[in-house]
Amino acid sequence: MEEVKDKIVSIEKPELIAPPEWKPVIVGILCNWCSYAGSDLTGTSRTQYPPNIRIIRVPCSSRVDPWFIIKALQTTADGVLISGCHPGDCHYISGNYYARRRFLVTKELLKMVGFHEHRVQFSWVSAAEGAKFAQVVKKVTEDVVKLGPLHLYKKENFSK
Amino acid sequence: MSFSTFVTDKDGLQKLYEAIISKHETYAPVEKFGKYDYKKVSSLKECDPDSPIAMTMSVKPLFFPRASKIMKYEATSAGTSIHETGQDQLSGPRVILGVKHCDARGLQVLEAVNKWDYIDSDFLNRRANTVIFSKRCDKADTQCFCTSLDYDLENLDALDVAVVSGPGGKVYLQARTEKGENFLKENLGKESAAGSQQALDEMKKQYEAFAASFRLKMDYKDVNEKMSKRFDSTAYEEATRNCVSCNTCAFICPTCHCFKISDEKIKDTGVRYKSYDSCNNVYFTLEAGGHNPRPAKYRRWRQRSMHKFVYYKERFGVNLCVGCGHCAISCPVNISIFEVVNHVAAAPMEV
Amino acid sequence: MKKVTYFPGCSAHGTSEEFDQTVKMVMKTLDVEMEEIPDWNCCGATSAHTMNESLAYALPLRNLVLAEKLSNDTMTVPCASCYQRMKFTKIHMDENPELARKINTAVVGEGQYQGRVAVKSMLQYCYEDVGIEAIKTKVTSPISGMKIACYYGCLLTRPKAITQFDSPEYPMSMDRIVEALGAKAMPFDFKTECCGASFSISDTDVVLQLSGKILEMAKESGAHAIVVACPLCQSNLDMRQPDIEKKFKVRYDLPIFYLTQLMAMAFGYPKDKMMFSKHIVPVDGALAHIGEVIEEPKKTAKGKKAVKAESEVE
Amino acid sequence: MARVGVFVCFCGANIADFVDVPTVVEEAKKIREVKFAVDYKYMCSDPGQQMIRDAIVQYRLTSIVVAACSPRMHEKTFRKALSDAGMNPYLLEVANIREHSSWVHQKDKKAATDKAGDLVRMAVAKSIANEQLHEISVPVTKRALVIGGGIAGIQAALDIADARIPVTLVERSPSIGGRMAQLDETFPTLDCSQCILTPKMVDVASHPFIELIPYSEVIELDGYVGNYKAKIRKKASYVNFKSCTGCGACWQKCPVKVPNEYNMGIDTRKAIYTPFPQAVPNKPVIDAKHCTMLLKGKCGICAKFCEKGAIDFKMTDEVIEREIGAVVVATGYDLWDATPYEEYGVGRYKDIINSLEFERMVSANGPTGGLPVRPSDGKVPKTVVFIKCVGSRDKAKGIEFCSKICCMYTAKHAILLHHKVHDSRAYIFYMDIRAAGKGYEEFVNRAQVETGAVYLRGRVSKIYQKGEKLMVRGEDGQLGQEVEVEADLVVLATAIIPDKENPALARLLGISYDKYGYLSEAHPKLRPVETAKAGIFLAGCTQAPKDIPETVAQASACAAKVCGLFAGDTIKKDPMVSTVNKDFCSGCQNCVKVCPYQAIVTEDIPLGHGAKEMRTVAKINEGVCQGCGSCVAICRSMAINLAGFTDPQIINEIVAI
Amino acid sequence: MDYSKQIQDIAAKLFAEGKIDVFVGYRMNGFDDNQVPVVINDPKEVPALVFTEKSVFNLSNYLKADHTRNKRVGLVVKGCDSRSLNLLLTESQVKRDNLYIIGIACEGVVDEKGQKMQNCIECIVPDAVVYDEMLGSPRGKKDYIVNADIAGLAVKGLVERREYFEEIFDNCIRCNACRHSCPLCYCAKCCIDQETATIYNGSNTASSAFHALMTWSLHLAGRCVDCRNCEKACPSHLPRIFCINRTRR
Repeated sequence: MEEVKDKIVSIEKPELIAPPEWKPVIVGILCNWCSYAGSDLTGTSRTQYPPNIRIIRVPCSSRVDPWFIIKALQTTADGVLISGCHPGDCHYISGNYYARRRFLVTKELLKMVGFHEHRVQFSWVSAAEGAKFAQVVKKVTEDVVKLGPLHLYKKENFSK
Repeated sequence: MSFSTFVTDKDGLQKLYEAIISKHETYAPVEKFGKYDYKKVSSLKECDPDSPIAMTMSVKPLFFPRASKIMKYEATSAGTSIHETGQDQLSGPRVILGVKHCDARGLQVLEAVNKWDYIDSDFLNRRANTVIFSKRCDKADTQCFCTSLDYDLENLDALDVAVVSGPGGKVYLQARTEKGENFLKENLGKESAAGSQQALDEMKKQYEAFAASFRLKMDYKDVNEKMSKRFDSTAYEEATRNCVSCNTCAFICPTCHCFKISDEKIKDTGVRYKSYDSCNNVYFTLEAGGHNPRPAKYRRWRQRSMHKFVYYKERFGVNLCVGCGHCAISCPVNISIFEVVNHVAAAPMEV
Repeated sequence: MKKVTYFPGCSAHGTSEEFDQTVKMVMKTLDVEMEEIPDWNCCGATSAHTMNESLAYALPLRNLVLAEKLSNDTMTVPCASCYQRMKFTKIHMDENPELARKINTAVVGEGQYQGRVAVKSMLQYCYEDVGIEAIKTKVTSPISGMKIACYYGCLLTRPKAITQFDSPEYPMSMDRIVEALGAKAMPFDFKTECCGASFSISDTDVVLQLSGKILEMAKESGAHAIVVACPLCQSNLDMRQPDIEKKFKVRYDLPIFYLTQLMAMAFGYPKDKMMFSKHIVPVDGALAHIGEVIEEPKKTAKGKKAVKAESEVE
Repeated sequence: MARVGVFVCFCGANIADFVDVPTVVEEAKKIREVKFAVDYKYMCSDPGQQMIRDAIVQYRLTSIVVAACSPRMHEKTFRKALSDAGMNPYLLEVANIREHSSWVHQKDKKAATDKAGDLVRMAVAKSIANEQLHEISVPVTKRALVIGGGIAGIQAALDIADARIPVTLVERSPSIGGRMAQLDETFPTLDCSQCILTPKMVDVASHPFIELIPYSEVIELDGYVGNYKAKIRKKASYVNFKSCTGCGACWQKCPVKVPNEYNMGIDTRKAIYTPFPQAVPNKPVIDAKHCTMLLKGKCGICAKFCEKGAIDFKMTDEVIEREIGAVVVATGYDLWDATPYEEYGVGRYKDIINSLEFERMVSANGPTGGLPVRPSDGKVPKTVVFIKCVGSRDKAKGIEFCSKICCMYTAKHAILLHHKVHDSRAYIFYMDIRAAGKGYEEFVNRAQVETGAVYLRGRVSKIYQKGEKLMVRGEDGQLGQEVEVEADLVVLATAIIPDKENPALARLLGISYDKYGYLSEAHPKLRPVETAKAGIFLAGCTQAPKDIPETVAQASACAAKVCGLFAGDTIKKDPMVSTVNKDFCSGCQNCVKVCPYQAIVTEDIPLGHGAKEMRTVAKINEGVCQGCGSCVAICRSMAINLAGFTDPQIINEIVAI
Repeated sequence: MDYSKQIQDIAAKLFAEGKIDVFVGYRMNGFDDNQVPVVINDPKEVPALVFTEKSVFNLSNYLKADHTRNKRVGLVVKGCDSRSLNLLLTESQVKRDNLYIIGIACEGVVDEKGQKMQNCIECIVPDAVVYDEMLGSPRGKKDYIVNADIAGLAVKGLVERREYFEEIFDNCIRCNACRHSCPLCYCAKCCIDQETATIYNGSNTASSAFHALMTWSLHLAGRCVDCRNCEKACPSHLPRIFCINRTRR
């Protein structure tokens, strides 16, 4: 039996250079009514964006538990994008306001413990903003590529 | 069989330590946030083998890690394949400096359960390949009661080399096992050999002074006997009412060995872990159907106390508690298992 | 004692010298110390802003940077054109630090622009920083009896996004100051109408038409004089008045005062200090009205607003 | 163990051109739980659906993943396929490999294929945690509440009531009728507004299924679709409607004069008044803000003259409660205040009026007896300038949107002016003429030809007074010239804005509104009548500017929706709602605070099995819950889960990437 | 600051009047001058009660335990303790009617070495905010001081902060003592112990510690009252308070 010596191998380690084959994985959690619809519109209008994002649909950005962000960063993601309706446009009246407050705290905390603020990004994309969604994804992807892979200990343990 | 005793002074000991560290894979207490934990060291400067007992964590994780991988597996439609885990980094030959006597006794006690129905070869290997340097304390801490238990602390053979301070800055190194004997011979010059009666006398004197410094003393046999008859005593409830069930006692105990198994899976790959559990946890041995055998705090305390002082003794002939007092020191509300068992023993018999 | 940075601009040292002089007199009475920017330069109002954007920013920026070297928080500019250029530059520099950095390289020798100093026109400074009440207390010889049309011109309140002062269409700040001096500010619809100053040289006919309209409406309102706070307005309305009268065969006889001239008069300065001699249209006719009692016009027939106002018991 | 079937769609070439579909299928087959994976040209087609149905039976599948277009597109289709095969429809997951992969990564087939594989894997992982869900049915109270008694509210109430469903109609003012009752004639047919409206008003009053509560406001709405409870505050009218005969002696004698709202303040009414002669109910009310008796305790003349003794100064506000199943909101519109148009001198010149004031003037029962006059001197105007788009289509000063009806009513005004003052001339400044509607273009042509109205395409830049006249200076865009019109009267077609109480009402009802205050429909195209809150519908100008026919159509649509909702005894509802695991709930009640629908209440349950001691836990009313998941994320104990989007489902997705 | 006598009197009176079933206070630990919490349900034990500047532990933690739930409890609270008690009240965990609260106008407590605790130096509301009876003279509200350590950490670079926290996560043994000693962690079953939702369901790894501590921080964001029960309980002496205070809103 191997002792688990999974020191937290760098949350952000600039000295670790990404291997050439590395491609970032970005988890996108989108609200069903605005941002998911917006991302559909991006597709319908054939606006191209980097293929690194994996989209998860939730009913409302307020459904997003900060847990998801932490889990994503710990398991599969190099970056997380959360997107909901514009403030005031929430399908569920006030959900995105709660979400916004919660994300501010989450972001603050992640920044405190040493994550680069570009790892987790939030945006407001409406159902009509297909082009904006593509821009947002592009920006997030570029930011994460600049930061390099997120070597959170967990992945080390699971690598084959 | 008797082993040799060597004499040196403080500088000599430092030099010996340095030599060991440079030659062998060495672990020693390293301070972090005011608490000492055993870590691999590369120089004497980073560690303190004389760390205060109250501030030092148990050495147990070097033999029974807080978490270890049992196996890795991959589950696909082709079936489930099991992969070996990585090399056990704790199984190689190594030396541990600054172990406390009680702590070392803990390892010895644990050997019994690890050799029992399932033979935990990892634990045994790690022990077999380790040379333990243990300094006998000069003074007991407020919560220590190691001398009151069922083992001979003076001549403890759970450790390989005992370091005992003598008068005038003398330091005696006494081998207690063959492994220790060989190790000392390899690493010490002949000039320091000293098997004289004077040395033994001075060591005896040091022990007596040490034994006299204890605040906590008890009659082990009496307590053990009385406890086994007071299973239903309400004294448990009284003594542990202010416990906050925080688990700390079990996690820092040198002899607690309950563990839980957990799986963590990402994509197709999973890892099975073995990690510490604590009987003070509400969910300890919670059954899948929802039944909790020990929902009340005092029942978990009873389990803990009985296991430490009665059950283990019954099954393996040794007392599980080694009297190190770590639990009482770390307890946020200073509950001492010493007080609990004595309180129970002193309680009237249930009719 | 307030202190304020003063950017006179070229006209104050030329055509509108009387403006400059009266501003200084008025400010002294109002307990404001004026500190002229040392080594100020052209604001670029004439043609720079239509020819070269960078230059249009750089010229005022140098003045702004120089102004920041003085300790005052506010810079006041009498000339409306200068004011417009300064404020325009300031707003754009503050909104776009990147641009500010770029433009600043042109005047790097003078220092770094910080955006510390507020830019205000003389009118704005009197209205906002000094205040109507303070002006009222200084009035010793009110100019009551005069009916005055206040003409703001195009640059003092427009565009709103730049000037951030008063209403762009129907401003009232100057009217209120004039009333504070004791005169009657007449309702005047052409307060911010174009006077055609930009065509002053190239197409005088346009000026005559536009300025003529302003004069006509001022006369219509019953005013004895027009008051302005801009050298260009003054020169256009004053200097072109005889031409306009000749062209449209009318007689307006409306002297064009600077606001500060009237203020100085009300503050008790002697008439000969006002440099009225520089005016084309004689001022005496208008000034003769001082002291007259103005009768309130009788109420017109009951309009709907009157009915709307209050409930009443029969 | 889960047995998942994966169905990958080519979507013709839409997916297959940019994603290597067979590879995706092969990848899916590697997943442990996947027992069957296949591709097909069009999964949504009948044969495609048949494949799913067959595979469910043949491979004993426990959940289905369809990799195709967006779930927003065909989720319903595939769910139906599942239920046809006897499987719970909510065991379906859709991997969106078209909008999210093939269409957006057209330049990199490998990356798109990889991504599609990941999306399928995520969907499979999620589907493993899917649970069988069942539609929720909620009982219905068959009574509708209509808020607002204008033409929209009247029409909706009548249509619903005609279906033998009881309606409660709440109107803020003393009489129903609304804005339409203020109009003289209506475009494009010029039939008299009163003549077509009043019969409907009378119908409302006499309809056995309509309960009319005038002079009242909705102050509270609790509950959820089918089960609302409304509180209505009936303002004290100080007149006992039962004994009042509507004779009018009271208001004739009342000495207090108050600006008349019905006539836009052009003339006065009394402190006790009926808004207009045809009011329904035709009973006077006392305006407590102006009545001297109520203010100072002196007067009481009306009471002296009332033969029936119907005046009761001690009357107080009354709160009426009604249990209802659906709500129609029809609060109508207001006119934008044009004061920001300083260059027009709005507020300075009395002879600048707005269209509704003009409408009242030309109305036969109006304050001037149907003749337009100048408010300043009472003279009949000969030259009238109409300015359209004042505040509308003006981002800088007013509102960005087009108010829609101004083009038509201004044309109507030109015609009416011509009818009333034959020697008059109308000048109309316009930006565009938007006359889309049956007979509308013809109507505008008629105004131009018949009345000689001068249509000037351009904005007015300034209005100033010259003598008695108002000089309107504008641009004639067609000539490219500046024009000045010497006008006697200027009429501004100011923008139409929603009732200023709309935001407050929206908050009270729990529905959303836009930045202008218009109440928001659920979908601008496909659900223009519903709101995001089930069971609340919108009619008329409360949703957007509309003319009368459109308002009536929408009102009738509301009625159809309400009748549809009430067709059965229960309402079916999406099962994606939150549920509380009471064992884990610690009763902190944070969820109660965040729920936007007040769907969470608390209940007391025994501390343990058979224990007498109680503890408080949250309880979700699944009828109210709309499934946003706010409560799930706020719950620290993780005691709440949202069906269809549970934590295990989402975590599974994250981990499967 | 010694209110031992008063507290003994009050407790005795409450027991005598039958107003409480349980009293939660402090007693001497019996061997040195430090104190431990004591839960009394027998009036005879009342004379053991003490209160001095050594009364460190936040007693509102005991209100979430079984033997005080639905019982009438008398307890002693300092400023910080009362704030957490207040939160328990607003989050409906205890019923105000069941409590008899002795509030202390706290002058700050000292640690085992006799040094004033850092949180006491930075405390802005030293007086109990909810009480039935107040001991000592209220000291009023003080100005907010940013925690010196947090302020120090905040100005550090990303990498330094990351290294600092890596140490914390690596040294955490995941005993969850912090959670159990926190008065605001009262959940019936902590989310990180729930099998359904977590992939870190019990392994004592650093990643699991990261996960647990981050979650803990998020759940206490804006709620932490800075009583430092967690720090007192931590066997590894980890300064995890940083996590929390930083996200306080």
